[in-house]
Amino acid sequence: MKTTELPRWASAFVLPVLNLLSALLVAALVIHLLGEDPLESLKILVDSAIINPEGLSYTLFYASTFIFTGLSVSIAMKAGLFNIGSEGQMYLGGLGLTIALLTLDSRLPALLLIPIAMVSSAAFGALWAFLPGYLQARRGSHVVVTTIMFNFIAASLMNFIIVKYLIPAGEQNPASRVFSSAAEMPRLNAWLPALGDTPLNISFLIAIAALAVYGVMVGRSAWGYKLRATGLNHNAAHYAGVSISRMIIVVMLISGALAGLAAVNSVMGSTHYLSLNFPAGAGFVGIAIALMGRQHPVGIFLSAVLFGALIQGGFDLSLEKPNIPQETFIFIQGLIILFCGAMENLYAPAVLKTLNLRKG
Amino acid sequence: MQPAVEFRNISKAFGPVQANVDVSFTIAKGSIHGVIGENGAGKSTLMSILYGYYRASGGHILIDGQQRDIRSSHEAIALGIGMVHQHFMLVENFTVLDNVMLGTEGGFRLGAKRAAVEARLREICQRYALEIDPLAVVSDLSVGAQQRVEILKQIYRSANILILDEPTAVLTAQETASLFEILRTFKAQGKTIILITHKLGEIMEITDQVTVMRGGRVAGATATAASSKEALAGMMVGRPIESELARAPFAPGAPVLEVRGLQLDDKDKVRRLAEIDLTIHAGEIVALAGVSGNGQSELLEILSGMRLPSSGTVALNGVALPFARRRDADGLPAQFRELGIGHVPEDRLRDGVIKDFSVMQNSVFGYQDKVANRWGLFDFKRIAQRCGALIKNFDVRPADPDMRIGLLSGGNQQKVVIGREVMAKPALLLVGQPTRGVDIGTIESIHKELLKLRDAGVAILLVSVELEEVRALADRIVVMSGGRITGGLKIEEFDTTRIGLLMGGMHKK
Amino acid sequence: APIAAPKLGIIYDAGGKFDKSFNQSAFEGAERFKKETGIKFIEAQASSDTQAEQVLRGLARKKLDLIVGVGFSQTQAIQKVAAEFPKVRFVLIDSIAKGGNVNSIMFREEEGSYLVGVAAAMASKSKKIGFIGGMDIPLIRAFSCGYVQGAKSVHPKIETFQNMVGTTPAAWNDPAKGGQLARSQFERGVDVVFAVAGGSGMGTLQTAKEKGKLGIGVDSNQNYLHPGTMLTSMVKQVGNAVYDSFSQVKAGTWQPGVAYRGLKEGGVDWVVDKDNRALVSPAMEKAVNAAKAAIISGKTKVVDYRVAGKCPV
Amino acid sequence: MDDIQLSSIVVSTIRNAPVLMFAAMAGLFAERSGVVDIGLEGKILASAFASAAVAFVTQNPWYGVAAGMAVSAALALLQGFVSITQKGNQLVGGIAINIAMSGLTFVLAQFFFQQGGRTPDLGEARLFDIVLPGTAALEGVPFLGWFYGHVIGGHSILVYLAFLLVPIVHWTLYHSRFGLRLRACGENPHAADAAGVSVEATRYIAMLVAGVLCSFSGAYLAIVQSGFFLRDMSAGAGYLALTALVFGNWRPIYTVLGCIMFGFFGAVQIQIEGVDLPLVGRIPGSLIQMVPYVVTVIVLAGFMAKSVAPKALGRPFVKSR
Ligand SMILES: Nc1ncnc2c1ncn2[C@@H]1O[C@H](COP(=O)(O)OP(=O)(O)OP(=O)(O)O)[C@@H](O)[C@H]1O
Ligand SMILES: Nc1ncnc2c1ncn2[C@@H]1O[C@H](COP(=O)(O)OP(=O)(O)OP(=O)(O)O)[C@@H](O)[C@H]1O
Ligand SMILES: [Mg+2]
Ligand SMILES: [Mg+2]
Repeated sequence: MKTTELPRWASAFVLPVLNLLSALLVAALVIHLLGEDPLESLKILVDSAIINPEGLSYTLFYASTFIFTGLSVSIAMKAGLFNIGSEGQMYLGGLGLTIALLTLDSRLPALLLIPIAMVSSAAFGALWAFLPGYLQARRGSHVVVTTIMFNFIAASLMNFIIVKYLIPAGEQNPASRVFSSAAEMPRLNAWLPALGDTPLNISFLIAIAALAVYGVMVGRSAWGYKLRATGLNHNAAHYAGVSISRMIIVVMLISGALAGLAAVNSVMGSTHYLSLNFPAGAGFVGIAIALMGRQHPVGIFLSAVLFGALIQGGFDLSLEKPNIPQETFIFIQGLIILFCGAMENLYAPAVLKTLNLRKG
Repeated sequence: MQPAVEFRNISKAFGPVQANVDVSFTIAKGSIHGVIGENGAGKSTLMSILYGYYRASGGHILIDGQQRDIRSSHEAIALGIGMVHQHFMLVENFTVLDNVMLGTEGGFRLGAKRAAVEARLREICQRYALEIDPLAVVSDLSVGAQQRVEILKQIYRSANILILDEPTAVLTAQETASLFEILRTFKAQGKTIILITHKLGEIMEITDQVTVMRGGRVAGATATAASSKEALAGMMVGRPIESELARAPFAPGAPVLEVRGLQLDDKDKVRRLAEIDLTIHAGEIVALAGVSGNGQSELLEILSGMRLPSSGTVALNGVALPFARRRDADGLPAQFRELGIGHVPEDRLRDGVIKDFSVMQNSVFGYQDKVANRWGLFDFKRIAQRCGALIKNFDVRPADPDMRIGLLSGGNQQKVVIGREVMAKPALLLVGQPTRGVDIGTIESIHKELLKLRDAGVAILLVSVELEEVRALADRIVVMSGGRITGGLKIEEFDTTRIGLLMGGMHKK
Repeated sequence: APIAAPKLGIIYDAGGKFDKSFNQSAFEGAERFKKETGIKFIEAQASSDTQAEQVLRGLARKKLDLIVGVGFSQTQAIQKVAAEFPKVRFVLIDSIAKGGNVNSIMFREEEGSYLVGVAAAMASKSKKIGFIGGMDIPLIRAFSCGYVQGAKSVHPKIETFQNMVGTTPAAWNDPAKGGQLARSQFERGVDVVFAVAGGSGMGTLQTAKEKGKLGIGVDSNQNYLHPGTMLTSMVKQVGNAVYDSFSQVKAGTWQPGVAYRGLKEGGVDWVVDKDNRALVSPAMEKAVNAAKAAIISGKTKVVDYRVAGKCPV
Repeated sequence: MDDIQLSSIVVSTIRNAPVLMFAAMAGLFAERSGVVDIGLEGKILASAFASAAVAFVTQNPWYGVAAGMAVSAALALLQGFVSITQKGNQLVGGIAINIAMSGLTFVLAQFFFQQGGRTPDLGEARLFDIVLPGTAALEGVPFLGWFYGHVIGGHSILVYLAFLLVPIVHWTLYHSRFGLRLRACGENPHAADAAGVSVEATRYIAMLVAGVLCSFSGAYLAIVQSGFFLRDMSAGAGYLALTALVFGNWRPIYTVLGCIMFGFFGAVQIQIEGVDLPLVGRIPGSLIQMVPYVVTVIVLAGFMAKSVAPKALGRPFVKSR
């Protein structure tokens, strides 16, 4: 009999690979038009993002942040909430850990300091997500709109706080002071020197753990079941005994906390001070990752690594090929999201036909 | 005479499901042609192919003797085919007028046309006694009125071949009668009508010819006059249907549910329920009869915890239900279920299942916390066992626990819901319209299950607009009208006229 | 010791080397050096703080002799990487980083702004002058504070209007808003506006031209943008700083530490050229040059907003 | 307090609003047909670049407007292909376009003009403000002079287009066949389909209209307000337009009021920056900039709690149960 649906292996691997190739093909065309050799560029990209251990380690460093923002967007999406506010929540998370560190970093050892800072960043992120969640649950205001607004508000608020209160006297850069070394996330190159001198730190391991917890919570627990039911059908979820408004608020708190935790990798793992606009779009990348990874832990991981690789590889490539500015990779990110996320079934009919032909 | 429609070897597959297999039959011009069959027999699919909604994977359709390739509903409409779907195809926030005009606007500017169409609609409504205000917004209309809008649409478009897919599933007896009046007028005008229904009485009453479908194929065809309800039922299900179901003698136990002075005011301070007093005993089925929209749904919602009453008390086994001092009903159904109240909701797709979940996932819907271990994690083995038992005991077809429940036919979805609630062993079961849109074979098995439950000592509150069903199941009948209980009678006193009067709000002093 | 062919690097900040102001000026200084000596340099851009560190480290690892970081956003990164690579020399522009191998170059923006403030006050007929900043940060406040001090030294009662384009880095790239702010200030009577807002300032100066008001450019000499309505530009000789640093390494005279470049050092200045000659009256030129001399001699002290975080006027 | 001038606020508001109005009306068409248009931002940016680049090269603003229109319409059709034909996730498609355009416009601008992702100044190739006849004569007359010269007159032709479009859009939506079909497709595409309306065709046309409308937003930014293209110059206008749409409950007039409200806050903010206000004193600029967003949240939470989106919004039309 002819198959009318693609087997799992085809839809899980063949289609994404074909889509990725299409995106890269369009990207290659653009690179060619810019006057560079696409194949050589790809080689440089892959070399510096994946093959070179230090590059790989940078890739994973960026991915760690993206896993958190991707999880933040994913969990809300599972409940049917489109949280565009991870960017602002991450920004506020940075404020949370900064406040904790500025008051405690000279007094506490790393073992206490780091967990406290993490809790504080999660709490601030959650707090920033609470109001949109509350308004959605109790007042029915669209979380999409309120979180967009909260991003704008966060930007202004953080600017105000940093410029007014956090810049150390006599400094130019609108940023907090550098934290004490106790506040630095332990780096993985301490155990694996091959990783080179990169900021890859235990946040990466925490991110992996978070993915696992997310997978179990959403896929295998009664709570996750209620969460998904809420996302799919409010009426039915209410019938099933889910407290919808509580669910919405709780999910937004978790989502905000995850976004807040994304700040830990950026701030405590790398720069060691709070700077203006440090999330640099990681919250928005989180949306792309959640959508492309279909809110599945493995998918989130793979897309986070892909985006990390693009940032790292693209960066090195633009150093070597001045004709290819870094912005090219923003464009390529968009293409990948378009092909892998929105046109995921572009090749499904063709693949199906091929499979059926082979069967005769 | 040339047949109006001829199906030749129509086949249609959805993935592995063969919805239609080699279907061939003809429909005579100017006749009312019944199509019956179990849930999932392929009736709606066949009609959707005729209406251009689906494309057949094989076979041809002839309209008035001409082979036609109908690729869209637009083309079907051009051929004079009209269809009233199982689920209404109305834009809810449009006026009746705009719904009728949609697709037949007659020009880019609506302005002047609107007035002309409105006048024409008023004229049609008068002629066919349709009682619809063309300027009313559809969402404000009752189900019956929405049905009339669908008919109005077809009259306005002067469809020559009219397909009606289960038009009476949601209608009251009176509404059905007036619909049939219109169908007879159509027939007199020479129009051809295809009527799908699960109610054999209606088939006997109005059709000229019947085609019976089973498993996607034509299982038989006959002139209505030459057949009987029993014979048709046998052809449909492949076995005889018992007309009278066995039940233990009426022996009610202690009162399980006691409702006292229940009132409900909605957001706009309109009183939806007034002074409801109701007692249901163990081992008793109380049927709540009435024209839909008279407060039955609200009462069911309150008793299941989905909605808070404005005042009054409800006790289950002598203990007051915990809705006092709550701001909203969020999460309350879980508590009620915990206390032993099962609930088969009236609208299964809206409330009772998650369409995108599998049958297995839906089999624990509402009971998700019961099948989790103390860490809150699911015990998948136990769930699979439970679901396997449900599929077996309630004959869910296809017996595939991993199938998306949205792909099941309505009857089979209903079996999953009822099975789930029954298997939870409730003390009180609230059942809303358990057999709406369900075929007679399945109706029989659902009725059997409910009676078995009653015999086991469960108190059951049944809300149904089908008097046939009420008669088959109830020990006691309570009639509601305008949010009040207008009267009650024992099953021995069953009397259609009296119930009709009570439904109309006539109190017997 | 002199190095015949030093290996040089320059890292621009988020604005990029074609920003028509700050980074571009640095780029031009480096180009000038290249043209004169034939010595090439490596370029890179750091779009975020995390990246700044990565780029710096990447270049430092190539064993360069000198790396110039353009812009205060590289402060912490330079401090950190400089400690890791003691053999590499670093130059940081616009901010101070600690380290025995770092030379921090600061400009006295308040002094240059003072001069254009004097010019603005004299050019203004309405005695209302405006200032439009990009992002609301101390550096930009330092510009506006110096500008107002200069203006008030001419007319103590002069009215000043100040607006910032925004609070995120997008504020440097919003010419529409820059124009809108200018328009609003003009409607309130302003007739001279000083734009310190990167790309957004383009909108400001453009609007000034349309409305027949005067604009003052910043960082590079922007007089050529709209000859006839550009009163002057307050230049910040970032290019000279880069050129000098490169030359010092080549000559072996490079020194770490903190260098302030004000009027005296030729780090900041105002510009009179063919594009604005007609707008600068002899009296104005005299007054500005007098102010300049007074500041250089120390007779006039211009308060730096950044020292106490506030402006006296 | 006298520093705050109402007249200036009014004029600024009129100038601020069109960017949002064009985009919001574009979004109105897309979303009323059932396609979520979170890709407004990308389309604005792309058309801003195309308009500026072509206007500069040809030195003719109208060629610029046409180019912006073509590019934005092409993107809208791509979005349509993703959402309608491919039945993909509409939010993903839109966000992908936003991200891709943010990168591509920079790369192209850099490639062609070598000015750091900027186009050269348009100079004479800009659209200039229209001065109504008699403006000069009335200039001295109190109020009337201002009103005639600066409120009614003194704007670019695109400003007039923006305001002229409001009744046209309203009429199209509520009094034309296309509008009826459009709304039906956004509410219940199955009903529209059963009535013989092609859901796909209607949605494609809606996207095309959205693309064209949105292009004016970009053209306005580039060749009216700024006089050149600059990377990411849309600065969130697309998202703000979407907010106005929600704010206006997907109705043209309320949506436009939302846009005007945002324009108004922008204008007020310019005015109160650095001014000593009674009671509160001088408010820092960064806090003033929060005001429109905070007000939006309050309004949405308060008396506009229930906004009703088109029912089928975001859902691809699939014939199945
Ligand atoms: N879009 C679809 N995708 C997959 N399967 C479908 C689809 N539509 C119908 N089916 C399957 O095709 C078969 C026939 O369905 P159909 O709706 O035609 O039955 P029916 O006779 O109308 O049933 P009912 O009496 O419940 O209305 C069923 O098994 C159903 O599950
Ligand atoms: N069935 C109809 N017949 C005639 N005119 C109609 C009909 N339906 C709507 N209209 C006209 O359409 C217009 C819009 O209707 P309505 O007031 O419901 O829109 P709205 O949602 O308030 O939108 P907005 O305020 O943005 O215009 C009205 O002018 C109304 O006269
Ligand atoms: Mg059917
Ligand atoms: Mg109205």
